[in-house]
Amino acid sequence: MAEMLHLSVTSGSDSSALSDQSASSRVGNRSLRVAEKERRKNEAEDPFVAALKYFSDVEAGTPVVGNDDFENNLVLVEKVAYSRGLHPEAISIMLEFAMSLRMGTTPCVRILKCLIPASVVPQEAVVRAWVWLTVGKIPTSTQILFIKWVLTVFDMIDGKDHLRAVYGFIFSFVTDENLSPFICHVLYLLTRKESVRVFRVRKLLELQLKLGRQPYLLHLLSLYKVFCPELVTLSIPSRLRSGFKNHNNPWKSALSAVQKRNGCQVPSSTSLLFTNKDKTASRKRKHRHLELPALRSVTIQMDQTASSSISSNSRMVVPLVQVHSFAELLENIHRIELPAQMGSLLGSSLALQYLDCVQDESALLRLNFWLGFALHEEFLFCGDGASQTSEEALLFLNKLLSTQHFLQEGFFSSEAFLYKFLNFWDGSLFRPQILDLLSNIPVVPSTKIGQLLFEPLMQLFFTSSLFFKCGLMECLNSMLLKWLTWHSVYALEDDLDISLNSHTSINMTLSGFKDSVMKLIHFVGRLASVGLQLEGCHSVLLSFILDFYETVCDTFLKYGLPLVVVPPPGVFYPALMATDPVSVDRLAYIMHRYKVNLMSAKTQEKVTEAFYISRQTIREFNHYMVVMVNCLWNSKMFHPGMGVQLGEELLLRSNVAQHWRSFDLIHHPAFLSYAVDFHQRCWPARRDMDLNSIKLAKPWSWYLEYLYSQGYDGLKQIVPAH
Amino acid sequence: MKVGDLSVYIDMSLLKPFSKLPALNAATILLVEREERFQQNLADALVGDTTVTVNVRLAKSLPLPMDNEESRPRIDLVVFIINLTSELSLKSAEASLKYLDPGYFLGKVCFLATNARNTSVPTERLDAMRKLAASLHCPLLFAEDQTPDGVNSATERLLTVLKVAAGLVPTATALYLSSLTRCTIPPDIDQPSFE
Amino acid sequence: MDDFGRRLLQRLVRRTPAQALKATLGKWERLTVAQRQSVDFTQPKVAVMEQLVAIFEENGWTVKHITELEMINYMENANRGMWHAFQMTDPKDDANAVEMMQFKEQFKSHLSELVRHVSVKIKKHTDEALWIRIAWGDSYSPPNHLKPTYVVHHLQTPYVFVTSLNSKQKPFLVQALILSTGYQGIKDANLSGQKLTAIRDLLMKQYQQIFPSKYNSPLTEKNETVSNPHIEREQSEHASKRLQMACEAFGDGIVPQLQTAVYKLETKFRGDANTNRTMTKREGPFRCLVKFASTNLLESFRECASSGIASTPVSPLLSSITLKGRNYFVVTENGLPSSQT
Amino acid sequence: MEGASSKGVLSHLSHLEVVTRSRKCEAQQPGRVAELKAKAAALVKQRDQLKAQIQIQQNLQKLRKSMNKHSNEEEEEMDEDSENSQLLRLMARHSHLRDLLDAHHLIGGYDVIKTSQGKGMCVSLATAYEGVYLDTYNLELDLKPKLRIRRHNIPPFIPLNQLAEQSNMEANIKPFLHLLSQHLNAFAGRKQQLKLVKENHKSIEVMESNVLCSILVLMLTVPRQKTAVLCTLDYTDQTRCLPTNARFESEDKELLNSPDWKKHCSLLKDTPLHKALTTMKTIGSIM
Repeated sequence: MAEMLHLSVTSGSDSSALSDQSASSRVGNRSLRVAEKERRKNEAEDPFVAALKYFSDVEAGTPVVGNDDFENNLVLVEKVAYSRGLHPEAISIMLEFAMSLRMGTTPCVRILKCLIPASVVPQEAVVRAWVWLTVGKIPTSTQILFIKWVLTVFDMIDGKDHLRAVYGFIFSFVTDENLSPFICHVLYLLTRKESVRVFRVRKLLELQLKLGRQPYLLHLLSLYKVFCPELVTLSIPSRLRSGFKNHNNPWKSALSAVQKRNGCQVPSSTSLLFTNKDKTASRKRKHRHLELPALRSVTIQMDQTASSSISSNSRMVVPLVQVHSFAELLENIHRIELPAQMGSLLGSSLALQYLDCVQDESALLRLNFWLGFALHEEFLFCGDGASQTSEEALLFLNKLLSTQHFLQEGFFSSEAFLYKFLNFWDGSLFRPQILDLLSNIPVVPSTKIGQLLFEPLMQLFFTSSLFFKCGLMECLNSMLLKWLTWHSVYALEDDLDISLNSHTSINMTLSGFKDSVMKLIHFVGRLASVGLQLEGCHSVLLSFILDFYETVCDTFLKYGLPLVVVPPPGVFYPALMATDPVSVDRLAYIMHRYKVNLMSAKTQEKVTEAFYISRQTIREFNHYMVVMVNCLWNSKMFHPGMGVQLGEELLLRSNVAQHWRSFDLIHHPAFLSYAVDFHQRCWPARRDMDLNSIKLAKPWSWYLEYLYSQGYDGLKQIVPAH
Repeated sequence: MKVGDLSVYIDMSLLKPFSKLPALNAATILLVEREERFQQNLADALVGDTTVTVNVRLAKSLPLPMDNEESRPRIDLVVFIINLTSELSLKSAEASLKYLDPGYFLGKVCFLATNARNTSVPTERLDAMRKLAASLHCPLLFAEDQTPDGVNSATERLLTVLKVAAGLVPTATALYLSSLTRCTIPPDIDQPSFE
Repeated sequence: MDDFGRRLLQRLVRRTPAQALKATLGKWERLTVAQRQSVDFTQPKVAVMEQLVAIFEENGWTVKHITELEMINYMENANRGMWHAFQMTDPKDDANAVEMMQFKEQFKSHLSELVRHVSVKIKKHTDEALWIRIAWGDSYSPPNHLKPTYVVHHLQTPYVFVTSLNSKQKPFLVQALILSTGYQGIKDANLSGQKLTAIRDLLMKQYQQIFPSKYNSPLTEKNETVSNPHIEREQSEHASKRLQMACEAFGDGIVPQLQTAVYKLETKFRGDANTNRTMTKREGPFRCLVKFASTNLLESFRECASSGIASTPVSPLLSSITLKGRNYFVVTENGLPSSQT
Repeated sequence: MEGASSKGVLSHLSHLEVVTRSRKCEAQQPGRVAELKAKAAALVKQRDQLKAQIQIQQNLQKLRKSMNKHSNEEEEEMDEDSENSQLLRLMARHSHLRDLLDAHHLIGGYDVIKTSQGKGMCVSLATAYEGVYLDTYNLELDLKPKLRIRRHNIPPFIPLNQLAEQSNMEANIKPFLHLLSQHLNAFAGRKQQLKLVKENHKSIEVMESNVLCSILVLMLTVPRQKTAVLCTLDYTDQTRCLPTNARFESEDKELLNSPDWKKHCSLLKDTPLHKALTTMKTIGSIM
């Protein structure tokens, strides 16, 4: 509850920040400065200040044991820290005091534990602390505690540049077996392209030889590999365990409490103090472990101000847009560091647009790295089912979706993720999102489509509820739509070779594409017929299936794909015999569209050898038409040569009078009510109802007119010309 | 710590699918789970179905004790619940399998795996699980036992299979359905998802 | 009050939570009601400390009184430090007739004979337990009140529970105990834990044990989880049998809260030769240490056994924790824990 | 933007699914009611059965009285509704036997059952004082290879191993059990007495006692002159719940030398403590 409330608050603040970045930022800064001054003023006579003073200039070697004013001061500081959090100076003073071991190692831990930042952590202090780490004789456990602290407050450090300046220095700790897991984590967060060097890679590889394939090393290496694939040659395993745990235990509760409090008090101070890179860094880390509440306030801002993340760099970009060409913007994108930046790209349409038009392999690679990693961490290797229902996961998926809809294509990392995930899916977890993601996947080569998609989907489809079945139908329909649309967009005139994905270099021949589409259609046909059978021709399912065939029947005319596939009997007959008139009508419409497509295909065939429709297809189609017309108009149901054959004596035994009529437009269960209604309107005087009298020439045509007037145009389309 | 269920059965009788007559508009499902955790929730959810009367029998492993042989109705579907985070869970299921009449493997057995997405699940165990299911031509369902939604969907999927297996769906038979849903060993898609 | 007194008091105040401290002062008769109310426990420890010091000084109380306070405090929340159990053996005939007064003076006299500087305080707790606080000194230094030894003993029982006793002082204590309780020997009971109550209950059989009986025990009813007529548990009797066994082995209801059980194996390594040849080749016992740790060990064992995660009947190695009342075992070649009980 | 729309459809489908599910749950409610009704019915049935049983029991009492009386009157009592009386007579016999069994327990028979397929046995010893059943103690014994105590819940201040030795248990268990139950009963008795004293005699302060209840020091006060008398009882023989020795201490010696206080001394030795104290109270020598 509290979190939700808090979320709303921050989002509010963000929207304000969003509305007009430049102005609000200035205001924010000013207000912040004012607030800061305020705090100073009323802290002038504050004993807390005195306490800080004590710690800043207590001389080295003062005994701790039985030292009461030390005790008192520390208690004071702790009290403040746990209630309000410490402001930057306080942090630097205490950190300095602790790490310099001025009063020995005893108070060190206790102080580190109470270093709860109110707003930010001055990076200078952190850098100094790192230096102290080498100077003093700090016990390993305490060293680790310090690094954990750095990791916890990483997103609150007001800048990373100086830290990056001492990257090499920090890297030097990696050889310490006790520290290296944590050091690797820090490095992971600090690494940028230029910090990847041959000797570092070599060092890490050495370590790996020494310590074995430790996940934290692998993670760092995989990151290095993304930056400089040429330097890192080892292969990273696909099932990479989550390398870095979150180490915020000592501070977790206190930090979140303080952030809650401050979050509502001075939102500007938090929201604006986080520069672009911090946010994204936090987002990235967040998606390694969503359960990290301490940083939520930070990260949630991230989520809402998805576009403010870009806005803050659009602040410097936008003027350029007016003046210069995309080249400038390109630079800016590159100035934004990767991959920490990638998270925010997801949310920001601008960045995506650039990304889209920039054919920048590496940028996409990095985005995909980040994405694939996040997806994996969240949905394939979650610890003890913690994050299953987490809001963040949902937010994240939706964001990803909107991004993909924006780009109108899926990321291949998400595609790869889906292929894995389908094999573990229970069919309900994040169903809308997953199905939607699935509908975005680019065309799958017909050789792999079976195993990657169809097999897992089959199992899910046939074991799951009606709603899942409908959902999957919808998903496959929109998948087909996208494939076709994409084909119609990217297909070149001489349809020999078409690049499958605007960014990836996988190529696919037209025939290959056709195969894939055909396979998909056949697969759906199978699902549809058996699904209808299992669900007793449920009309909702049927309507979703007909949706699909409405797409299929127009492949040639609408999308210029020379392909016609008619529905299987398992779909046709249930639709024909459906109890609701709409389905029958839609079937009629679909058959009509088939007809039109085939006709035009024929003519095409005459002109150019565009493609050759198998006689088989045409035969099937004609057969369906015959059946339909005979059954609905000519009331020749069960006649020899029709689809549905029944033994004569059986029909007799059923003693249905004039059984051949029982499915014409008058007696068809779907239309019977209309027939009755028509009858009453036509002959209001008549007591005894004789529906057959409608069959007479005149009333028949009236009846048909009546039906069409009810909106059944599909029927109108295929009414035989009398 | 020595582990393994030592409860010894004297009678090693097979469980037979057709040794008894079915009850009217009723289906019986047998949930076999070593931990006996998830099965209880599932059972509660399963009996909640109003369209048919569902009888649930819970067991830790097979064979079932002889003494409630006559009280036991005909079992239409045997579900092995396997917690993938524990090797033991899989092993005990494997051990239990041999107390089933071959008739059951014509679509009346199904595996339900939990915690598949957990970090602590080794790839080998997953593969072993799939191989087992595939070799027996049984469907392998995955379930999210942690969340209520997960339990619900697992329940509904089991009901879908159960109704067919109990012959309550006129247009389908257990064997037919299993031919559509049986587990297949997927190719190891080993392109590292981030690279 | 001298500086040492301050330190003693300070330590006492610092290491006890405010509420416990309040309770303790309540138990302590010396404080007047007014004084008790005057102390404000909401303020930080340091301030509380100051107030107490003031009170102590105005009444001219000294270390003696502080130790008194400390003792009460310890008796109230005894689950601190590491408690070790000792068992006295072969009692004389009058062992059962020993009563408190004589024990008190005997113990004091014996101990002061053995050690020059020692201060002993004996109090009787509500549950008939004798609490003994010993501050050890030696022939040169005065008793050190900063690290006293606490001994808890129920008269007429062979068991003694001791905390923070170092090996140098052990022989003295042991001798004094033997002499004043009318036993002839004493040995380590191989039972230790942070909770005094736990090890006491375990040895004094003050927890609910389950025994096989011809009437079906309440356990079986407890085990019943029939939620719905349509849900049937096959093997339910197996489950109840498991529960029965588990409870017979580890007790029912709230069991003594042990934290650890340690097994020191000194056995021959068994295992097929080809896999780890190095292990099988080596002669001499194969030493290793198995340690179970939990916040409530017996409960978790019971849970394991009853839920079938662990095998039933429970392995003697585990059941002998309650059976023999110990949590440290040396397992020798014959497989079973070497029993000195 | 058909992407959005399709998402709409999908999430709507899930929503629908949730709705239907909840509907099912509602449908269950009446089922629940029926369940409760059934339960109520069952309970009523049970109550009636119990009533019937009470009825039968009363008949039995009558019957058994008559059985103990001469048979001849019984005949004429019984000849009406004979098939019923047949049953009743059997039941009477049965309950009679059960009473015998209980009696057997009281006179020192033990509840013994075999454990672990006859390799061990479990004895349970019930303690009682003045007809009030107190705690029950259990012993689990191994029969093979030799008779030894495996497990028990007897408090440590009962010298179990000593008793086992001195009554050499391995040879014959009966005397051991007898001795043990004596100890236990005595202990239970003493404890009970102490409890009663604490409950009924608020004016008397228990100065000292111990877990074994083998030593007891009481503070008595003489009514008028309010002199305190310290009464020490020790129960050296732990198979008895009466003190082997009782003595008084007080500052005015002549009071203690007075005859009725001498009497009190002997009184305490051979009557249960709480009773003795009541009598002393009634006499008026203590308050």
